[in-house]
Amino acid sequence: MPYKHRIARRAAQEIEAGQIINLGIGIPNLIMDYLPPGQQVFVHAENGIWGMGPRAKAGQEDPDLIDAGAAYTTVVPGAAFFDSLMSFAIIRSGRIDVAFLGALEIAQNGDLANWIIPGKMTPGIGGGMELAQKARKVVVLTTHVAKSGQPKIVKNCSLPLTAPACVALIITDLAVIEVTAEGLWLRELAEGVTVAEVVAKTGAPLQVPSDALPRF
Amino acid sequence: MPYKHRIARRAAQEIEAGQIINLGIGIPNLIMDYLPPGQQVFVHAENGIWGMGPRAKAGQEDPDLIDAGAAYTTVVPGAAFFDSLMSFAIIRSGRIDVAFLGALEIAQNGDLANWIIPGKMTPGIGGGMELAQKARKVVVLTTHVAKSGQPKIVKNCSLPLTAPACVALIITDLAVIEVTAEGLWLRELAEGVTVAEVVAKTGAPLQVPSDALPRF
Amino acid sequence: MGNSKIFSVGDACRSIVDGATILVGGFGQPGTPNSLLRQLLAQGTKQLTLVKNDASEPGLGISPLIEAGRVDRLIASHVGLNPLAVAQMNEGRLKIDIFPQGILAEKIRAGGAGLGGILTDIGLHLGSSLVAQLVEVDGISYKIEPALRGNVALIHAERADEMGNLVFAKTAYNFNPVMAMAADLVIVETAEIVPPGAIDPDHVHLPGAFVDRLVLIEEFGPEYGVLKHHALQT
Amino acid sequence: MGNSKIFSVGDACRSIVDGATILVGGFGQPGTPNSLLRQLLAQGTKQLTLVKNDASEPGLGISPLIEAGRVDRLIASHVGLNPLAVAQMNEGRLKIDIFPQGILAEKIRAGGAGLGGILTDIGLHLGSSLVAQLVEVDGISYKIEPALRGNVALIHAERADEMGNLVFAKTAYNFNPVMAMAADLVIVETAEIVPPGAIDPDHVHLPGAFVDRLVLIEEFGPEYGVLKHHALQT
Repeated sequence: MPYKHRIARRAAQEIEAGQIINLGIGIPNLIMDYLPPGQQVFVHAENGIWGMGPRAKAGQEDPDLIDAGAAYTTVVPGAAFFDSLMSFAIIRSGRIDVAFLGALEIAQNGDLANWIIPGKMTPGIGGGMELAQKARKVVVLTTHVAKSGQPKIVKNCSLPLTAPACVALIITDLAVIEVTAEGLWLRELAEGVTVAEVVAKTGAPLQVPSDALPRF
Repeated sequence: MPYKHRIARRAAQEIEAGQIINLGIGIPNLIMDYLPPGQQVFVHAENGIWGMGPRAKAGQEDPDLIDAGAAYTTVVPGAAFFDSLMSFAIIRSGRIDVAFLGALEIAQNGDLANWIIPGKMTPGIGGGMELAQKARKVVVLTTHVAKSGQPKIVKNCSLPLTAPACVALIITDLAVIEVTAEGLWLRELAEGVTVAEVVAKTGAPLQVPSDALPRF
Repeated sequence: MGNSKIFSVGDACRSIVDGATILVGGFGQPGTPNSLLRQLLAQGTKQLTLVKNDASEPGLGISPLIEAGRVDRLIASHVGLNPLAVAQMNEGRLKIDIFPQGILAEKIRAGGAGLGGILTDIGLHLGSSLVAQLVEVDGISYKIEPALRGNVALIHAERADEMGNLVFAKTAYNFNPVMAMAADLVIVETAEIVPPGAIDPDHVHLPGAFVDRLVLIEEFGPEYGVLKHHALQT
Repeated sequence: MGNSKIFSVGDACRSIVDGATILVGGFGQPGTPNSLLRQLLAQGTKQLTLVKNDASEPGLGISPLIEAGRVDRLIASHVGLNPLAVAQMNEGRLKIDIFPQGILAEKIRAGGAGLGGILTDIGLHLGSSLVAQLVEVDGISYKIEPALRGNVALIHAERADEMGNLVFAKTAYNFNPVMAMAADLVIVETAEIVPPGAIDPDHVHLPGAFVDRLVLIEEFGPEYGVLKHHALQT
């Protein structure tokens, strides 16, 4: 299974029946394929959907129906459309139970940086800052290290923050790491990965339980 | 013709085709009976109507369709319903062309007091403060004097203001008076009323043109 | 359905505690959640702060709660149609805070939209008499009106689907959506609960994201009908 | 009809002057007023400040105006899908101001709702880097985000009636209503103009009170259709 799908499949386990979730662009969007069938989950999209369904099949696209990443999508029965004001009122008032976001850097205290590399990448903020700051739980889905090989999980972020101390859980191609008041805890390992590899590729102190770790 | 209807009939002449108007409770509401037929006027009601029609006939009331004064009403073809937020966004953003309001006191500079008599009458503000402050033109419809016999048009209001310097025109049972940068000008007289009577019952300097005044 | 939102009126309202701040939909009678308010009266909840556009009329809407002495404070824009509320205020038994109608709606919306408040020039001439903080932006003075939220919102909708998506009817729309946006627990009474998909997603007035509990109205008393004293007399 | 709101695209847009601030609906392509933007390009209007959620994609939406050098400033929340806009920014030819998406919407709504601005805690950790004024309410710090208005709004609606009441389709809803609320002149392109009464008053998304001019879309170019690069490949 490609690592992106492994991450998405594991991330789907963080969702409880009846919750409202928001999926960022990229790996988070793949979670749609792993939502537990028959369990009611409400997917919110910033561009004005509550009750988003899977991506539209080829030939069945509706030009007026896209997700927040501009891909053609669908809705489930009982969906609602609304304007951008209502969409972000849902976000900022704390009605999103879990937001799944990407990351450039995550600090050991849960600080998240994912919106700008000054002088290099300036895509804009979009809805990420409000999601990171106001969702009840923020789960970051990312590769464990950057393309340069540098750890993405660090003691302190060097980039401007999206939101401070917002991340609760980090799911990478190598591990599941929980952000706690006592620092980072290794909770699970991807198939074929060792504790030593995760520790080596993590740029902040990582606490490891003495028990055997579950695999995902 | 009862004086209230005379005032309302005269007030209707202040409305131009295509305008959006708002009618306060009482005499202003009677304007509905004098809207020029065939001329498109959009009546806004604070409780969420754009395109209000005449009051509902007996036996044809809809429990979900009232005006801002709680009377059962109707809508014209092309009406829209909306919530209180949208209703007041229309008002405060200046989209009401003419608001017709009642008054307790009007000062010579256009100050309006109509929402409270401290220690005596406290009905609340309702939508009046926003209408008075934000409508493009405010026309006051009122009896010329209070029940006590005291003039309602005064040099300075003694009551807390609804909005300062907001009134453009005053239509009473006796006269039509314009509020200008140079003070109050008598513009029209009700049938059977003399200039002397209007001047006597007005508590602020009233300028009278030398030409014969129209009757209404 | 995983977690059903459909409750009996008793189960829906039981968790409302004494001292709660309750946001109530309605402008006059249309959109007023009469059945939920009746339940609140029956279960004896007291020391309430109510937030509603108006004080209702004697015997209707929130007035029975006021008449029974269950309301300590009312935040509203207009109370002129309820002399009983005004009398309690004059006797010092009921505290009433009055805001301009649209500003009241905006304060609540700010709470419901996760904002700290709004800046407005409405009523600026009254100075600090409404306990407002002033601020200057680009040389213009504004009042700061802080956001307002409630523990509970009581809402009346024409129709709901099982997801909690709501549709309001005509002028029964009014304060209902904004009240629902700004409360921790949102309880909706409605005339009809339909299956998911029965409401066109483009016709939803308030998405179910804001709705926690749905109650089917069991008894449409006269307070839901035409009130003769507001009708033209033949 | 006393004053018809129906205009040709040329007559509707002719009064837009150089240097205007223009609020543009749309999130990606859905809801983007392509025909009105094409007219703006054709008539040569320049030195524009555009306010739109995103910078569109090359060749689409507002991008042709940017590519032609007609835009001095763009206020948006996201420009990542338009490398041409980013390149102009890096070359110093286009000034881009970025706000969090929902805060951008709220700034515009404040302008459209006659408010001076809003208080928000979003991005508070960035301090004054977004040139914001700070204020404390009940011991909590907020940024003041001043209201934003435009001279003109360009809107795309699915359907309009002759009164200007608008209905939006699915995710083409997005920023359209808020942009229409906050401009002095509101021009709407739509696929269909129906007689008064043909739209149920309970289904209107934006009341005609905010709409000045209606333009019937004459030519539905490929930019209104399915964009292959955003579709799943079979």
